[in-house]
Amino acid sequence: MTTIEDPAAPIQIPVRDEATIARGERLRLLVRSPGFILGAILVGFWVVCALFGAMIAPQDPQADDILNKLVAPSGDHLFGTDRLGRDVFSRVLVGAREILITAPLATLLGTVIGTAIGLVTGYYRGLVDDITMRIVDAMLAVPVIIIAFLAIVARGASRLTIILVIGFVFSMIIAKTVRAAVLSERELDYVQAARLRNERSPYIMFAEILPNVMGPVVVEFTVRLGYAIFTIATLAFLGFGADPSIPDWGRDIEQHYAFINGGIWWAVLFPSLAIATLIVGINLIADAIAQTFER
Amino acid sequence: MGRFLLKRLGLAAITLFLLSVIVFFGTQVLPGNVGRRILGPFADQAAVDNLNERLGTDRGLLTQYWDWLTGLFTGDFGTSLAQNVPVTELIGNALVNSLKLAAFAFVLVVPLAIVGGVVAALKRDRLTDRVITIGGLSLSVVPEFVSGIILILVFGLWLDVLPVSARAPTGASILTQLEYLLLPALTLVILLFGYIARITRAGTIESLDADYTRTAVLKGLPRRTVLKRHVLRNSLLPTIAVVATQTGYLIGGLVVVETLFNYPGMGRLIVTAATQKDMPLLEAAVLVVGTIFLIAMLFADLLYSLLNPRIRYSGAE
Amino acid sequence: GDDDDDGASQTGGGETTAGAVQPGGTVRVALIQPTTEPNPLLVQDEGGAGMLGATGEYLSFSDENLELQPRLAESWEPNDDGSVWTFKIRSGVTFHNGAPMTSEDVVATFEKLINPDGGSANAQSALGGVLSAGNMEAPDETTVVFNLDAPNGNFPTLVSSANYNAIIIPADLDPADWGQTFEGTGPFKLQSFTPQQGATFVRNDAYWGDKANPDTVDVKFYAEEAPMIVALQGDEVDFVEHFSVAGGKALLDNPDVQVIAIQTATHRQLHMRTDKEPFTDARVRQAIALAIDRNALVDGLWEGLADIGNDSPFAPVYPSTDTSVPQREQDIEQAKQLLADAGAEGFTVQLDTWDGFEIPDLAQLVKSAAAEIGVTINLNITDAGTYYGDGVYGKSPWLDSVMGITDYGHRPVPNVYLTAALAGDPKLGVWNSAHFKNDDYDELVRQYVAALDVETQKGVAKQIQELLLEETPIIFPYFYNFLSAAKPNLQGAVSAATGQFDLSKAGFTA
Amino acid sequence: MSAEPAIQMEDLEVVYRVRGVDRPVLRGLSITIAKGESYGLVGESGCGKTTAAFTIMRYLPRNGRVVSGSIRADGADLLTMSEAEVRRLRASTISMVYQNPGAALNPAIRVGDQIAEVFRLRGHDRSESLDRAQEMLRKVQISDPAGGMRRYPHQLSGGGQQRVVIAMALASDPTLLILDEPTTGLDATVESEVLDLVAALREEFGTSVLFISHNLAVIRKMCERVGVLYAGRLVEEGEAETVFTEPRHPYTVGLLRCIPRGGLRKDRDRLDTIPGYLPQLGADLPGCVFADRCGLVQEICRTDEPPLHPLGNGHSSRCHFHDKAAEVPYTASSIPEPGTAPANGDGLVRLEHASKTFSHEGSTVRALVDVDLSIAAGETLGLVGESGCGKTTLARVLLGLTAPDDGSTVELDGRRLAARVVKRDREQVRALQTVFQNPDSALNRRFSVRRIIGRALEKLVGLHGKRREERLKEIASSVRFDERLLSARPVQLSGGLKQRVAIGRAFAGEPRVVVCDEPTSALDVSVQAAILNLLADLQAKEGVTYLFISHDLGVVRYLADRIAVLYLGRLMEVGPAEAVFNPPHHPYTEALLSAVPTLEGEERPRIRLQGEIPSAADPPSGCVFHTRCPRYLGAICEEQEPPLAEVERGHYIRCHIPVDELRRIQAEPPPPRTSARRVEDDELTHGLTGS
Ligand SMILES: Nc1ncnc2c1ncn2[C@@H]1O[C@H](COP(=O)(O)OP(=O)(O)OP(=O)(O)O)[C@@H](O)[C@H]1O
Ligand SMILES: Nc1ncnc2c1ncn2[C@@H]1O[C@H](COP(=O)(O)OP(=O)(O)OP(=O)(O)O)[C@@H](O)[C@H]1O
Ligand SMILES: [Mg+2]
Ligand SMILES: [Mg+2]
Repeated sequence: MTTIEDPAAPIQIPVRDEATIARGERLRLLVRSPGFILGAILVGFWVVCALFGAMIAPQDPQADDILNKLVAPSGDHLFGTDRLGRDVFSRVLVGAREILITAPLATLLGTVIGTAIGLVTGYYRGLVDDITMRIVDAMLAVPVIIIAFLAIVARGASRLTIILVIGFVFSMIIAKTVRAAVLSERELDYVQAARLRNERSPYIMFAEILPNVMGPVVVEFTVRLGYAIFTIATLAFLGFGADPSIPDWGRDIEQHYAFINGGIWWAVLFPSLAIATLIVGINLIADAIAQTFER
Repeated sequence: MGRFLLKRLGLAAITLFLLSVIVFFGTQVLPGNVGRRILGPFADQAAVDNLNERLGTDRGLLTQYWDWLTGLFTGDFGTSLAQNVPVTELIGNALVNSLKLAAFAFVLVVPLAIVGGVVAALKRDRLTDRVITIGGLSLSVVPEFVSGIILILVFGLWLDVLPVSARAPTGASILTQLEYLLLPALTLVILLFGYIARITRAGTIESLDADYTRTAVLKGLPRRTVLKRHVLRNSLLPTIAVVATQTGYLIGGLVVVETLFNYPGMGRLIVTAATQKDMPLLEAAVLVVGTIFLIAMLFADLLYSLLNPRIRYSGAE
Repeated sequence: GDDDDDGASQTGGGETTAGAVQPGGTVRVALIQPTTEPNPLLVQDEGGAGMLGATGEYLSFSDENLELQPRLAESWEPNDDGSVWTFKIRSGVTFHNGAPMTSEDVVATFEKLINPDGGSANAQSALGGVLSAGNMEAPDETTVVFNLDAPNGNFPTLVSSANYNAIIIPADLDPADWGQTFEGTGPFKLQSFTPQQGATFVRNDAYWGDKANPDTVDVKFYAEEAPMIVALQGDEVDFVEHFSVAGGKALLDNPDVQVIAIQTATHRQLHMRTDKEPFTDARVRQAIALAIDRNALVDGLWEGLADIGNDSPFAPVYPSTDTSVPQREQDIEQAKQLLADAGAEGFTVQLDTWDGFEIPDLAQLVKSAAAEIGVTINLNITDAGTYYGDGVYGKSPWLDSVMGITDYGHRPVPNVYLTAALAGDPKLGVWNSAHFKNDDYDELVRQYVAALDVETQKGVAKQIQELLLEETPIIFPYFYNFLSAAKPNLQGAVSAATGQFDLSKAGFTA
Repeated sequence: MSAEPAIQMEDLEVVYRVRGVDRPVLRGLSITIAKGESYGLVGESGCGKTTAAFTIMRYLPRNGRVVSGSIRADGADLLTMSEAEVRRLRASTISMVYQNPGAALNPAIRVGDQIAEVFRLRGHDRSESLDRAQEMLRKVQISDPAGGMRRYPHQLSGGGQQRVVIAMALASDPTLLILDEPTTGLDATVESEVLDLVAALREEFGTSVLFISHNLAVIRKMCERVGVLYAGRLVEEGEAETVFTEPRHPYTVGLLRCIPRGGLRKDRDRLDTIPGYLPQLGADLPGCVFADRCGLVQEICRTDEPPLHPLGNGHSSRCHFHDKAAEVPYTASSIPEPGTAPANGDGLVRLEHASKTFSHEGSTVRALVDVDLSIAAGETLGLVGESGCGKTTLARVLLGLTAPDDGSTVELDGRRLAARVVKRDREQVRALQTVFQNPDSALNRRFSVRRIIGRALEKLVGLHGKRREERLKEIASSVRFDERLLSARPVQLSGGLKQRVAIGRAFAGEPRVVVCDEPTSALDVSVQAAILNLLADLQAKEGVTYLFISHDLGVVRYLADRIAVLYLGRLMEVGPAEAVFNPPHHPYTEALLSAVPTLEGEERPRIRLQGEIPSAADPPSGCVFHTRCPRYLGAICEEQEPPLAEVERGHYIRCHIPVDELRRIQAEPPPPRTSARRVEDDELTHGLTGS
C-alpha cells in the first residue's frame, strides 16, 4: 500500500510541455525582454520626475518672467521659456506629476469596476448580463473623448471628474474583456469542483476565477493606462485642466501650439515628447506583459 | 444566416434604444439653463423664463424624452437652439464632412496597415517586424494634436505643398477636396496605422500557425497560394472588427483634428453644441454618431459572417 | 477723410504692396465662428456681429477714431439738454429685396431691439435707461425722433455700429427670420450661408453709395484662432478679421502679412469686492494695484499693442479721457507699506475667472505679482459658462467672487463701464462685481453722461479718474488694440473693434 | 516499382533550440520503410514521433533543426533539396495526415475546393480537378460525395473531416503517407471505420505508410513493422507480431504490461506501470535513454549507450540485457484486500426517469431520456457510449451540476436529492464527488496543491489549521503524492500527478460516491495504469462507489462491476460487466466491442456500424438505434421503442430481438457487411412474431 509509484522526482518544470512556463519563469522572461526594459526605463524616468520633479527641476516651474517669454533653448533655459517666461524644462519635469496621478488612478478605477462587472456578468450570464452588455455597447458607441468632454462640461474640469469619467468609460471596455475571459473560464471544471464543495458564488468569482483572469486584466490595465494618458492630454489640449499655472503637458501644448507657426517649437515639442515617451514606455511594457501571458 | 442577421439586428435595435436613453438623460447633466445659455448672462431673467417656456425646456424630462423620441421616428430631430435651424441641416453638413474624412482616412490606412501587419507577421521577430510594430506603436501613441501640428508645419508651411485647412473651396473637384483632406487624413493614418497593423499581424500569425496552413503547405502549395488562399482569408477577420470599432471615433471623436484643420465635422459640432448647451443638436449628433457606430459594427458582423462560414451556417443547423 | 486714419496703424513686418487696386475679385475672410444663429436680437459675439455687418448697415459707422461716419442717417441733432435727438434718414435707400428703407423701418428696428420682453440683451445693455420702448417717432419718411429717458450726450454713438445689433432691417421682418435672407441695405448681399461653416456675399449693385469693389466676399468660420492664422499663412484666406497677440505671434513678425491695429477700449477688469474682507480697506486694493507691473504686461502680454490702464474705464482712446491724471506705476515698497498700514499682510484670497483670451495668463501674472507683496492668490479658472453663471447677484461667480477678472468688450463711449460696472444703484450697477458704492461717484457719472460736449466731459472725467484711483474698486491694467491681418496685396480692408468688417473698398493690387 | 525504399532515415539528429540551447529531440534515428510497407511508430507522448514526421516533411518548427543524418525519399536526398523541390516532393511523393482533422481543414473553404487544390497543383484544370476531388470523396466513402464537395469543414463530423483529410493526402497519389495519430480523439466506432478505410486505400494505392500512434493496439492492427521510440531514440524495432508478442526491450515490455487488456480485472490482476518520467527535452543521456526507469538497470546502462542488437528476422533491441527483457520485475504490489464488502444489491444512488433536455438557439436536444439506474454501495458502474450520448450529462445530473428535467429523481440512500448542488446539504454534497477528465481544467492553475485539497477539507469536512494539514498529508500519501510537492502549482506537475491531486481532492471529504468522467483519457498508458491502480486501491480501502465513465472499453472492463451502455441519451443495456461483455448483448454493445482493436491482434468477428450518430436534436423514431443497427429487424424497430427488458438476473437490454435469438446470432459470424442493414432476416422476424 505504501509503494510510491511516482518517484519523488524533481519538480517537473517544463517537462511535459515546453509551452507552459511557470510563473517565476514568466516574470524572469518579462524582466529580460528588451521591450520591457526600455519601457521600464522610460516610465521609471517619468515616475521619478513625478515624485521628485520639484527637487530636480532647476527652476520654479511656476515662476513667470513675462519680459523673457518665448526665449529659445539656451544654457539658462535648456528647453527655452514659455509664453509667460517660465522655464519649459522645469515644467516638463514637474508636469509628469499631474498626469501620473490622474491617469493611473482613473485606469485603476476603471480596472477595478470593470473587472467586477465583467466577473459578475460573465459568471451569472442571463438577463443581468444581457442588459449590462447592451448598456455597455450603447455607451461604447459614443467616442470616449465625447463622453469625457460632456462630463467635464457638466462637472467642471477637476481632477476628480477626470478620474471618474475616464474610469467609468474604461470600466466598460475592461468589463467586456474580463467578461469574455470569465465566460471561457467558467466552463472549466475547477469551477464545477468549487460548486461541488458548496462554495458561494462570490468566492468562486473572486477567489477562484479572478486570479485566472488576472492576465488579461493586467494587460488591459497597462494598455488602458496608455489610453488614459492620451485622453487626459487630449482633454487638457481641448482646454480642460485646473489651474494653468500648474505644469501639465497637454495644457502646456495647448497653450503654445499656436506659436509653432511663428517658429516657436520648443514649448510644444518638449511636452509632446514627454507624452509620447511616457505612452510609448507604457505600451512597451503592456506589449511585453501581453506577450508573456500569451505563452 | 438570416437568423444570425436578425438576431444582430434585434440586438442593435435594443442597443440603439438604450443609446437614445443614455444620450438624452446623459446630456441633461450639463449645467446651466438653456434659456440663459441662449440669451447670455446679460439678459433679463423674465426673458430667460419666457424663452424656456417657448422652447419647452421647462417641462418634465420624461415628457421631453418622449416628444424627442417620437420626433425622431417622424424624422424630426428638433431645432438647434443656438442656430435656430433644423438640427438635421447642421448634422447633415457635418456628417457629410466627417464621412468624407473618415472614408479617406480608411482608404489610406486600411490597405497600408494590412500590408504592414502581414509583412510583419511574415517576418516575425525579425528587424522588419520590429520596425513595423514598434514604429507603428510609437506613432500611434503620439497625440493627434502633436502629429497634426507637425504635419501642418512640414507640409503646409515649410514645404508649402499641401493646404493647411481641410475644407476645400465650395464647388471644388473631388481631387481638390482630397488634396485638402490629405493632411488631416494623414494625421489619422499615423494614429491608426500601428493599431490596425498590430491586429492584422496577430491575426496573420494566428492563421500562419494554424493547422490548416500547415495542411496547405504540406500539400505542396506554393507559398503565394498558401498566403492568398489560406492565410489571409482567415487572418483578416479580426482586422474587420477592429476597423469597424474605429468608425465611432472617426465620425464623432475627431475633435482635435477637426479643430486643428478647421474642418466642420461631427466632433466639433458636438463640442460646440455641448459648450453652447444646444441640447437638441447635441442629443441628435451624439445619437447619430452612436448609430453610425452600431451600423458599422453590424456591417462588420455581416462581413465577418460572410467570410466565416461557421457563423454563416450556424443558424441553418 | 476715409483713408488715412490716425487710430489704425499698420504694424508688423508687412507693408502693403504699392500699385493700383484692381477691380473685382474675391476676398476670402476668416471669421471666428458665430455662437448663435444670425439674428439681430440674439447676436452677442464678434462672429455674429461680423455677420450682421456683412449685409446690414447702421445709422452711422463708428470708425477707428471713434468718430461717427453717417450711413443710413445723413445727420443728427440734439435738443438743448440732449434729451431729444432727431435723425435725418437717407432717402432713396432700398433693401436687398428692393423695398425702400424709411424711418418706419428705423423705428421698428429699435423698438424690436429694446422690447422689454424678448429684445436684444446686448443692445439693451447700451440703451437701457436711455431709451424706452414707445418713445420714438417717425414724423416723415426721412425723420426719426428719439425721446430719451434722461439727457445723453453720447446717444448717437449708442445707435451707431458700435451697438452692433442695431442694423436697420425691414419693419415687417421678424428678426428670427433674418438668417434666411440677411436682409439689409449694405454694399454686399447674401449669396449663401451654411451655419457653422461660412457664408458667401456678392456685390449689391443697387447700393445707394459707391458700389463695392470685390465681386464676392467669402467668409469661412473658424472655431479657433490658430487655424485662422495658419490659413492666412498658407494663403487660404486674405483677411483675418481678428486675432490676438498671443495666438498671432507668427503674424506680428511676418513680413508677408499686414497687421491692422485699432486702438480700442477693450479691457479686463480685476475687481476686488469692496464689501468683503480683505478688500474693505481701500489701501489693500491700492496695494494690489501697485504690485502689478503694467508696463511689463503691455510689453510682455501685448507686444506693446495695448495702452496702459490707470484703474478707471477712461481709456486713452476716448477723447474725453483726461490724460493729465498721473499714471499709477508699480511700487512694491509702497504696496507693502499700505498693507502694513491696513494691517492686512500675508492674506490668502481666491481669484475667480474663466478660461479665455489671455485671461489665464493675466491671472497667473497677478498671482505672482501679489506673491511679491506677500499675498497668496489661489486661481479658480473655469469655463465662461461657470464663471458668468446666471449673471445675477447670488448666482454668478463673476458678480459674487471676492476677486475676479472679467473681460469687457470695446465701447465707443465709457458710459456702460461707468454705470453697469460701478454704479451704486443696483438698477444701474447690474454688473458691479466690486460691489462699489459711492454717492459722489454716482453723481459724477450722472453729470458725465449728460454732458453734451467733450470739454465738459473731460472736466468730469478727471474727477472720476481721481476718485477711482483713490478707491480702486477695480484694477484696469490695460486697454488693448484690436488686430486684424491681411495679405499684403489686399488694400482697403476696414474692421471695427466691435467685430464688423467693411470690405466694400477692398481690392487686390497686382 | 524500384527497389528503393519509400523512405530511408539514417542517423537523424534533430534539435530544438530553446532559450538559446540546442536540445536534442531525435537521437540518431534510423528508420527504413519499404515500398508498400506499413510501419508503425509508437512511444509515449513527447518522445519525438511528430518531430520525426515533420522532419520527413521538411516542416520543422522554426526553432527546430536537423543537425546530422540523412533522409532519402525514393532515392533523393531530402535534406538538401531546394524549396521548390521540397514543394514538389510534398505535392507528389509524401503526404501527411495528422491529429485533429477539425483544425487541419481551412474553415473558410469548401472541402471540395480544398481537395481540388491538390489536383490543380498537378496541372489539372478547374472542372477536372473538381471531378477528381469528388471521386476522392467517394473513395473515402463519404456518403453523398457530390453534396460533400460543397460543405464547409464544420458541417462534417469528426470522422467525416478525417476522411476528407485522408482524401486530400491521397489525392496526390503519394509514395509515402504519414499518419500522425489520425484517430486519436475519435470514437472507437469511428476510429475503426477510419482505420479500415486507411487499410483499404493502402491496398488500392499501394502506398507506404508511416503510422504514428501511442495506441499499441491500433499499431498492431495497422502495421507490418513497428518501431518503439523513446526519448528520440529507436529502442526496439521488428515485425509487429514479434514485437508485441516477444518484446525484447524493457520499455516495450512495460508498455504492454500497462494496458488493461481483455480479461484483466481489478480484483484479480494488477496493472503494471513504468515508474518515472520521460527525460526532459534535451537531457544529457550518455548511456541508455531508458536507464532511469528501467527495472533491469545496471551500472553499464548509465554509462554505455547500448547498440541496436539484431535479434534476427529484422527484430532488434537497443538493450544491454535484451535477453532478460521479458523478466523485468513487476513494479506493482499485490492486490489490496478489500476493506468493505463490495456490491450489496441495494442501490446507494438511484436515478429514476432521469431526463435532461437542453434547448439551444431554438432547437432542443434530449441529452438524457428517461434513464433509470441504480448503483450499489461499493460497486463500480461503468458507463460507456459514443461521444455525445449523454454520459457527462448523466454524471452532472447526479452531482447536481445540471438540473434534470422535471419528473426526474435523483436519490441517495433512498432520500431524494435536490436538483442543484447549492440546495443540497453538506453531507449530501460531501457524499458525491467527482474526478474530471482533464486535470488541467479541473485544477485551478493559480492555486497550490495544498490550497486545492486544503480548501476541500475546510469546506467539506470543516478541518482547519493543524488538523487540516495532517489530513492533507494523509490524503497526499494515500494518492501517492509526494508531500514535498504540496506547494507546487498544477503547471509544475505532470499529467499523472495532476490527476492524483484531482483524485485527492475528490476523496478529501470522504465521499461515498465518486464520479470519474474519463479520468485517464488524457494520460499516457503508463500513467493511466498507475491511476487505475490507485482508483482500485482507494475503492478497496475506502469502499467507495464509482460511476466510471470511459469510452475505452478495456479500461471499463478492468474496473467496472456493472456496465451501462448509453446511446443518444437512452440506456440500451445495463448489467454485470461480464454479462455485458459477452453475448447475448445489445447489438450496439456488440458493435462497440467489435470496433476496438486488440493487442493480441486476433481478428474478432467484426460488426460494423453504418453511418453517423444521428443528431440528438432529431433522434430517429422507434428504437433510436435502428438507423445503424447491424441486426435490424424490420418496421417494428422504426415504429416502436423497445422496452428495457431484464434478460438475465440484473441484466437488461433494450431490443426487440428476443434474448435467445441474440445469443444465437451473436455466436455466429456477423452478417456480411454490405447486407448489414436492410436485409430482412426472415427467421428473426418469425421468431419475434412467434413470441
Ligand atoms: N517547437 C518546439 N520547440 C521546443 N520543443 C518542442 C517543440 N515542439 C515539440 N517540442 C518538444 O519536443 C518533444 C517531442 O515532441 P513531439 O511532438 O515530436 O512528440 P510526440 O511524440 O509527437 O508527442 P505526442 O504523442 O504528445 O504528440 C516534446 O518534449 C515536445 O515538448
Ligand atoms: N450545456 C449544453 N447545452 C446544450 N447542449 C448540450 C449541453 N451539454 C451537452 N449538450 C448536448 O447533450 C448531448 C450529450 O452531451 P454529453 O456531454 O453528456 O455527452 P458525452 O457522452 O459526455 O460525450 P463525450 O464522450 O464527448 O464527453 C450532446 O449532444 C451535447 O451536444
Ligand atoms: Mg505528436
Ligand atoms: Mg463527456
